[in-house]
Order: sequence, then structure tokens, then C-alpha cells
Amino acid sequence: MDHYRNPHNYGIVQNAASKIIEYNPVCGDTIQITIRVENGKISDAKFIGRGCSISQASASILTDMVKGMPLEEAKNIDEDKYIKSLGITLGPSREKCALLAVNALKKCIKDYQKGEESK
Amino acid sequence: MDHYRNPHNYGIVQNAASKIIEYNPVCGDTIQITIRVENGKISDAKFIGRGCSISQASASILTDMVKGMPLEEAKNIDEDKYIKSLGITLGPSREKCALLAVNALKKCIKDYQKGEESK
Amino acid sequence: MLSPLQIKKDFPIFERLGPDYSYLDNAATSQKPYSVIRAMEEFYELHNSNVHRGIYRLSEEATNLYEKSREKVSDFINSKDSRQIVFVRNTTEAINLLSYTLGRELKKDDEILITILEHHSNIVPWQFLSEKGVKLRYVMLNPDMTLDMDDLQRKLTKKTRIVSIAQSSNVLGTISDVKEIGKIAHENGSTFVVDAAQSVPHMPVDATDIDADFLAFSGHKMLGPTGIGVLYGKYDLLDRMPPFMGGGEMISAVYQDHSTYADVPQKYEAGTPNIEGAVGLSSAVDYLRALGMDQVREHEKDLIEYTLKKEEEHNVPDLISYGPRNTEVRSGVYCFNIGEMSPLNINDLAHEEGVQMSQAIHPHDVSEMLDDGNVAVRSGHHCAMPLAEFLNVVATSRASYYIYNTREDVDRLFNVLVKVVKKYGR
Amino acid sequence: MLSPLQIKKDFPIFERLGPDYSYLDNAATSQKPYSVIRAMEEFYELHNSNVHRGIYRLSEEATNLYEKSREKVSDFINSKDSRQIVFVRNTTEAINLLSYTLGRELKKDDEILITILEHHSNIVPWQFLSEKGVKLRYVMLNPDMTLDMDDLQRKLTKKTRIVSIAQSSNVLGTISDVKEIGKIAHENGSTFVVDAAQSVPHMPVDATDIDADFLAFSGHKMLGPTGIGVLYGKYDLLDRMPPFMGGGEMISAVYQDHSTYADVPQKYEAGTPNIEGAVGLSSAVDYLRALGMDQVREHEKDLIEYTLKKEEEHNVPDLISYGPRNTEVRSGVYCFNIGEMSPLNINDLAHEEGVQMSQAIHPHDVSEMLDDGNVAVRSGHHCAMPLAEFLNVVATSRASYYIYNTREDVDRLFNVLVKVVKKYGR
Ligand SMILES: Cc1ncc(COP(=O)(O)O)c(C=O)c1O
Ligand SMILES: Cc1ncc(COP(=O)(O)O)c(C=O)c1O
Ligand code: FES
Ligand code: FES
Repeated sequence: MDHYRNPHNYGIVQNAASKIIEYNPVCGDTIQITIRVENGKISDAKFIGRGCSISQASASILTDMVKGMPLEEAKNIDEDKYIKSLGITLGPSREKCALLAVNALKKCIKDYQKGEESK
Repeated sequence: MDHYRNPHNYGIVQNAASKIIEYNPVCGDTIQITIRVENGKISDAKFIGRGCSISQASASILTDMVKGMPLEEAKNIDEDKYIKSLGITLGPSREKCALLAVNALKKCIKDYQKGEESK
Repeated sequence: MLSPLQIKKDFPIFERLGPDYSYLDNAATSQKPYSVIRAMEEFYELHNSNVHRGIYRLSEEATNLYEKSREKVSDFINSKDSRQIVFVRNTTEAINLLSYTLGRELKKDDEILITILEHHSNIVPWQFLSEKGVKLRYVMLNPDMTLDMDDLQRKLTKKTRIVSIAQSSNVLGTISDVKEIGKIAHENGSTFVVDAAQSVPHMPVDATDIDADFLAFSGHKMLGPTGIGVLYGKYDLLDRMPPFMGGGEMISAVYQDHSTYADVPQKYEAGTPNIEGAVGLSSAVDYLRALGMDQVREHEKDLIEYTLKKEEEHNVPDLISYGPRNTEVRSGVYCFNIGEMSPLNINDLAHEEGVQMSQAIHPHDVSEMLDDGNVAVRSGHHCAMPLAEFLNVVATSRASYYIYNTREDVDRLFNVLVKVVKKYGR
Repeated sequence: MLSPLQIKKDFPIFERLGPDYSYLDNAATSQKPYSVIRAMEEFYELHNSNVHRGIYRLSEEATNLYEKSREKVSDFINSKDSRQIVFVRNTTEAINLLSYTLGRELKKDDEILITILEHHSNIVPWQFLSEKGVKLRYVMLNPDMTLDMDDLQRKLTKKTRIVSIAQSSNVLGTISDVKEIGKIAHENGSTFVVDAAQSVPHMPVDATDIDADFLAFSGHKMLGPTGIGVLYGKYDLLDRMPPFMGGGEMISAVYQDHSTYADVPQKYEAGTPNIEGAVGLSSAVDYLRALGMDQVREHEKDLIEYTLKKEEEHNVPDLISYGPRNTEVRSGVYCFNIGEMSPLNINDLAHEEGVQMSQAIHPHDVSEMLDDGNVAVRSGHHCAMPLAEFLNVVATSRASYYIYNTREDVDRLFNVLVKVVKKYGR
């Protein structure tokens, strides 16, 4: 709840390495995640979004969590474990809310790695 | 039942004034009725058909019944009364069987009267 | 007046949900009384078999029950001729049936006129015809959320082949004068279709008086089961149209290279129909007729009036609601938000840096917290995205009433709403 | 082996019908066990609400039940991925869905290959495409009433875009080797559709092993309710095809001038689905799995073997029956006539003067008299008129078995048949 009232990392990373916008098909809500990468680790992550408290709190928690995390680790965040780590029980449609940020982050990393490959 | 085993009036009226073939849409069975008319009355009526016992028996009874009947009376045979006159209880789909001959006869008369008008 | 507390006893689910639970999602689907459940059970226990062309007694019983349901429904909407009642799955299938049959005759640049408050099921089937170059036009709303009749007149042109309109909106509750619109449509030579999904369950609807060419509704919103719905159509039109689906029951004769079709309404009912669905719907119609549809409408009108009064009294911070304030043209549907969230535009997003989060409470949070307080409402676009866009909101929360709802339900809604807002600290 | 008498106790209708009643119209529809009736009742009493997008608990419960049913059905036919299961009304709708979606890509002179033993629901939807110049070709039968595979090979051409075949015939009981036919169809680059309406209820069916592109069946023939059926389709194909009906649930976003569609399978499930139908079907699948589909098949094989044996023993005058004598390729369906009536040709009629009536007993009379003797069979063309024409009969009477039928039912059938023939005095 606190993450919802005072979200951490709300905004856009300057000179972001990768930026992705993700929609929740269930409700049409949106999240944008931007990341900066240094030495194969996520050095900064921010989000902007419109969505329910779960999605916003999740984005806030996730962006906190992944700061300093190696890309490969972040790419492989387990969805079930992640939901459990939030410490609240969610119905199936709210799980989608919580995973919105996770999906966005993973796409963000893929996008970054594709960019690197083609360099 | 007797009408089914030994149908009356099975055949074709010679020099028929009108002839009609009628199908039962429920089962695809067929009946043909031919009539001769004298002085506004049905002087002869015969049928040929392929169908269940009800339809055949009904055709046999009907052709007996209408011999000598004025056209206008035959045209207005009441369906419910006719079914009652058969003296057996029929489910809705078997009622259609019993009425196959009635419908054919009525069409036959109409056909005849149309022919007369255009003379 | 109805006695909702008495009525509630006829609905087994309220035993489970308890006396302090407010089911306010009736626009999505209604609960089912014992009598309807029992009618279907009895069908299985006593008469179950396939309909039509069966010679044995059991099958004649099933056929009789199925066809009696058609007559009941026919009487209920005053269709005059039960052959004008086609059983379908739901309103959605009914309108798709029209899009696939009526739609065949339409040509490039022909127009279909609908309104901005339509449910997706009265939008998407018509959009399919855009492949052929058929255009869809939308009547807009007055500031009081009623249809803008001038706009309707403006957009009705010689090219308008079909006018299709919801008699009652599932979001705004707006009740439109379909009899008047039908007259206008017919004077223009257009076919007139009524989406009656939200009207037939809630008010007296007379298809003959409206002079609708087609009228569609769903059983599950009127105490009946899911899986059964109705397309009413004028006999001559149904008779003239090509069939929709092909298969058993809908044919007269099948040859290798072609088929001839059965008479209306069988022509539109391919395959084994939802027999116990029809039986359940028939029983639902009995229940509603016994109450009287005038009474049903009066009751819901009372609830929406009470809601609008409570809304003013409670004065919940940031509460915004949508729909006509004139309850003469308003059904028992109440859509609202705690602060408005407009849809996020990708381009706006880029500029939003640093901007604090919206002060609104997201409608999905509202409904979840209402649920915690034993109030079941739905949140979302309610299958009316063009309307949400028109209102410039991502979503709304919706309370919708039916015969078993009471003023206490309305009180509970507002009491819990007040708590929700407090919890979010605004 | 199954114990049909034990099973019979699970079906409330047999209490009404009594121990001496033989329900032998299972190919039309099956009876329903308590557990299925109870599952639906329980849905109404405990969980009734609309599925998807509801945030409140009741709606999540309903959604869970609905989606669990999809998984159950998916497992039952070994589909591997529950997204490959689309809920429809019945087999007929499933095949129409294909005709309207797959059919779009077909062009003039493309061919669809079916067989002469198909049910109307696997004929008429494809005939609709003849408007575009698509041709329908029919595989004929061997004298033993199995598919003529040489004829199939002959009629399969480079133009054959779709091959659609009943795994089990509802008239002859012929079980075809759909795995083999699928292989042949795929080698030819044709899409392969299986009408499994008469196979899924009666034998183990493995969609993955058959390698069917699509497979269709109905809930009501397998202990489930009417109004619910299944289209299995390979994910990639379902994903690629355009939608069939438009409306709620099947969209991703709706704009005024166009829409984007939801993922498979929701894309094909427009509007409020038959939720309790899915719940009932799920329970029916549980019941059948508990028996074991191998056992079900064994039991029916025993009954048809016994039938063919009794037929020879009783030697009823003029009795003619249709279908393979080899019970390895024969399901529990027994079509027969007492003397044959060929369809009356109008031209023949003119010459028939004086000819006495046919000595055959009309099949509708046979079934009515069987009904008087407490044996429920169906008479007619069984929605397979091209087959009736091929057999040169107006109609047949059909006994069809299921899990609650016994050898006593077969005995009763023949005993009453003998009486029927006596009554007609032949
Ligand atoms: C082989 C076959 N296909 C299709 C069907 C049609 O089934 P439904 O009426 O449930 O659509 C049947 C049922 O009679 C059938 O036997
Ligand atoms: C106005 C309106 N039209 C159509 C529908 C679609 O009804 P169904 O889902 O039963 O097809 C609804 C139901 O939500 C509705 O409210
Ligand atoms: S409701 Fe949209 S993200 Fe949660
Ligand atoms: S069954 Fe065909 S006429 Fe009676």
C-alpha cells in the first residue's frame, strides 16, 4: 500500500538504454518502464503508468528490486515467486495486474539485448 | 387400421379434374390426390401415396368421406374436427401425417377452381 | 410495489451469500430463482430427449416444452406470432445473425447507424461489414447523456440501410425512445434493430408497439440460464433472409449439391438447440410476469432515484457518476468513479515525467474494496469502449439493480464507498 | 466391464421411465446423471455470476469454473493446450464456425471432400460456400458400409482444401480410421476436420494422436447439457483465422472504426458464454473418465455384437439392417427397416396406378409401435438425407446405445419388433 501512495522510481530514466510500454489486455491499463544498464547490470529503472494500485505498487517494488541486478537474473524472475514475494493474495485477474510491470521489464531487457547484438 | 391394410380409393381418377402431389416436410412422405367434379360436388376422389399408416389410413378415410360432398364444404373441412373424427389420439408430429391428405385435397380443389375461373 | 425481501427468498444463492451481501452486477447477469433451476432439473429428470422428428412420447414431450417456451416468450414481448421468435445463444449471437444475413444485401458505401453508447455486441458485428465498404456511423449524446436526436436526424441519410440501437444502456442507464426512433428509421426506409438486452429484463417491452424489425435479448439477464437468447424478427423479414448456420433441424431437404430450408423459425436454429435453456427461460418469463413488468420497472426506478438522492447526501469526495439524472429515462444502472482517470495516451506518457500519480482511485481498486465490504459491482469498460473514450475515462465502476435489490443495498454501497475513500486517504 | 444397471441408478430419468423402458435414442441425445444435474444446480446456488473481467469474488469463482471446464475437456481429448478448446453451442456451430472462417480463404473451384455418410451439419455449412464456386465432393462407401478409401484417394485432388469426415456415423455406426485419413489429407496439403459428435461420447479420442486440425463434438450426447459443444483446433490455425462472431469477450480493444481481437480461444467466444453448460460438461467428463472410455467402447461393442447375433436368431420377417457387420469398425448404432420403402419419385407415381401399397412397414409406424412397447427409437433420415438416398430408403428406424443400456434392452427391442410385424399381419 505504501508503494501505491508513494511510488518509488516514478518517472523516466535519463538516456535510458531501453524503454518499453506494456498494456494489460484485461483492463487496458498501461505501464512504461525505462532502464539504464551498466556492466551487464541494471543500474537504474523507472516507471510511469496508469493502472490499479496493485499494478502501480508492483511496479514500484519491482523497480526497487532490480536496481543493481544482473540482466540475466532479472530476465528470469519467476512469476509465481514474484507474486508470493509481494505478500498479498491475489485473484487471477489481479495477478495480471501485478505481472504487468514484470512483463514490461522483461521485454525491456530483451529489447536492450537485441539492440546490443545488432551493434 | 382396416383403412391401412385395405385402403379405399387407392389409385388415380380417370380424366381427373384436378391432381395434386403433397409432401410432408417432417418426414418427406408423399401423397397424390386426384378428383373428379360434377355439379359443384366431388364425384370421385382417389389417392396414391407413400407414408406411414396414419397418412395412408387418413387418405383412405378422407377420400371416402368427400365423395358427393360440395366443393365449398370440402374446402372448409376443419382440421381439428377432422382429426377428432378419426377417433385416435395423435401426437403433434402424427397430426401432420393425418393432415397430409387434407392439405392435398384442399389444394386440389383450389387448383380446380382456379382452372375453372380462367376458362 | 415489489417486496424485494420476499423475492430474495426465492433465490437460493442469497442463502450462501448471506443477508449482508449486495449483488449489484445484474447488468452482467441476474441470479436465478428456485423455480427456474427446478424447471431445468425437472426437464432432465422427466422429459430429457432431443426435440423434433422424434416419434416416441419422451421426444414429443421435449418438443412441446421447447415450443411452449417459444410461445411464452412471444407473448411476453407481444410478438403476436411465435414463429417470430428465434432461439439463439445470447444477444451477441442475435446481432451477429443479422450482420451475416441482412449484411449480405449491403453494398459499398451503405451505412449503418448506431450510437456511441452501444455495447460491443452492437458494434463489432457491424464493423465486420466494413470489409465490403459498409460504413458505421455513431449518434452522439446530449450533455444529459440522452441520445442527441438532432445528431440522429443529421446522420440518417439515404444510404442508411440499418439503424441499430440499445433501448437501455448498460453503462449510462439511458432509456431511449425506440418507438420514435423506429418511426424515423422506417420513414427513411431503414431496417430497425433494437438491442433489448437491458430493457426486456427490466421494463415492459412490446415489440409490436415499438414496431421493431428485429429485437434481441439474453435469457441470463432476466432470471434465465446462460446459453439461451432470443432474436425477435418480423415474419416477412425472417422469411426472406438467407439462413445463418447450416445443419440439422434447419433444412427441408438436403441433396448432394444443394439444400432447401425449413420454415421460420427453424430455418435459423441449426443443430440441437439449448432445450433446457428454453425451458429455464420459459420459467423465468413466468416469474417475471407474475411480478408484472410495470412493477419491476417501478421498483428499479425507485432504487435509482434513491441512489441519486444518496449520492447528493453523502457527497463522497471526488465521486463522479454518469448518466441521465431524469429517472424517467434512466434504468437501474449507476456508473461512477472516485476521481477520473483518463485513458493514458502513449504520447502524453512521454511528457508525464515527474508528474505525480493521478489522485483518482482506479475503478478496479474501487470494486475490489467494495467486494471486501460485501458489495459486488463490476469495473471496466463494460464492453462499451467507444463510450468510455467518449466519456474520457479508462473505466468505471457499475452498480446495477434488479428485483431482489433493496434500498439497504444502496445504503451499503455508499457506506462502503465512503470507507474506500477514507482508506485511500483523500 | 461396465455395470449398466449400477450406472442406471445414477440417472434420475430412469426412475420415471421405470425398469422396463428402453431408451435407445442416444445418438440423438444422452440422458444426464445426477452429478451433472447437481453440478449445474450448485453453480446457480453458489457461484452464479458472469465470467471474465469481474473483480469481485463470485465472478472469479465463475471464471475459474468455466476455465477449469476447458482444461478438463482439453485433457479428455488430449489436446495438450487448453487454449485449443473453443466452447460453442454444438457440433453444428463448430462446423459453421469453420465454414465461415476457413471458408473465407477458399476460392472458385477449390474443393471440399466429405463423405456420403455425413450428418447434415457436416454438409450444409460447406454447401454455403458453393456461392463462391467451391465444390463439394463425396467419398462413397464399400458394400460393407465402410468408407471406400480408393474413392477417397481418387477424389482427393490438388484442389482439395478441406477434408471433413465423421469419425463415427450416426446412421451406419461406421467407425472410420481418421488417423489414416488425416495423414492422407495432410500429405495432400488439405486441412483435416473431424466430426467427432458420435465418437467422443463413445470411445477414446485423442486429438493429438489423430493429428486433426479441427475436431468438433456436442456436450449433450455425452451426458452433458444441451447448448454446449466444443471446437478443438490447433493453436496456430485458430490464431491465424479471422473471428466468427463479434461482441463482448472476443475483443482486445474496440474503436469506432475497427477492433482488435482477443487471444485464442476468447477470440471465438463472443458474448456471455453458456457458463453452466461448461460446468455441466465438465462434470460429464468426470463421470465418463471415471468409467474409462475404453470400457465405454467395450460395453457398446458388446451390445452391438449381441444385437447382430439376436438379429440372426430372431430372423424377423423382412427385417433389413444397415452398417458394417464387423464390430471392430462399428459403434453402438443399429439402423433397420421392416421391408424397404424407397423414396417415392413423382414420375414413378404417375405409373403406380393400380399397384397395391408397399408391403413394407413405414419406419415411423415401427417406432411408434416400439414406443407403445416401451422402446424409444428414432425414425427418419437422421439428418443424413444424402445417405438415405444412397441407401435408397425413405427413412430408417434407429436404436443407439449408451452406458446404461443392457442386453435386456436389445432383447426388448427384438421382442417388440416381432410383435409389430405380427400386428401388421405379415
Ligand atoms: C455425426 C454427427 N454430426 C453432427 C451432429 C450434430 O450435433 P448437434 O445437433 O449437437 O450440433 C450429430 C448429431 O446428431 C451427429 O450424429
Ligand atoms: C446493452 C447490451 N447489449 C448486449 C449485451 C450482450 O449480451 P450477451 O453477452 O448476453 O450476448 C449486453 C450485456 O452485457 C448489453 O448490456
Ligand atoms: S486493473 Fe488494470 S492493471 Fe490492475
Ligand atoms: S411419417 Fe410420413 S406421413 Fe406419417
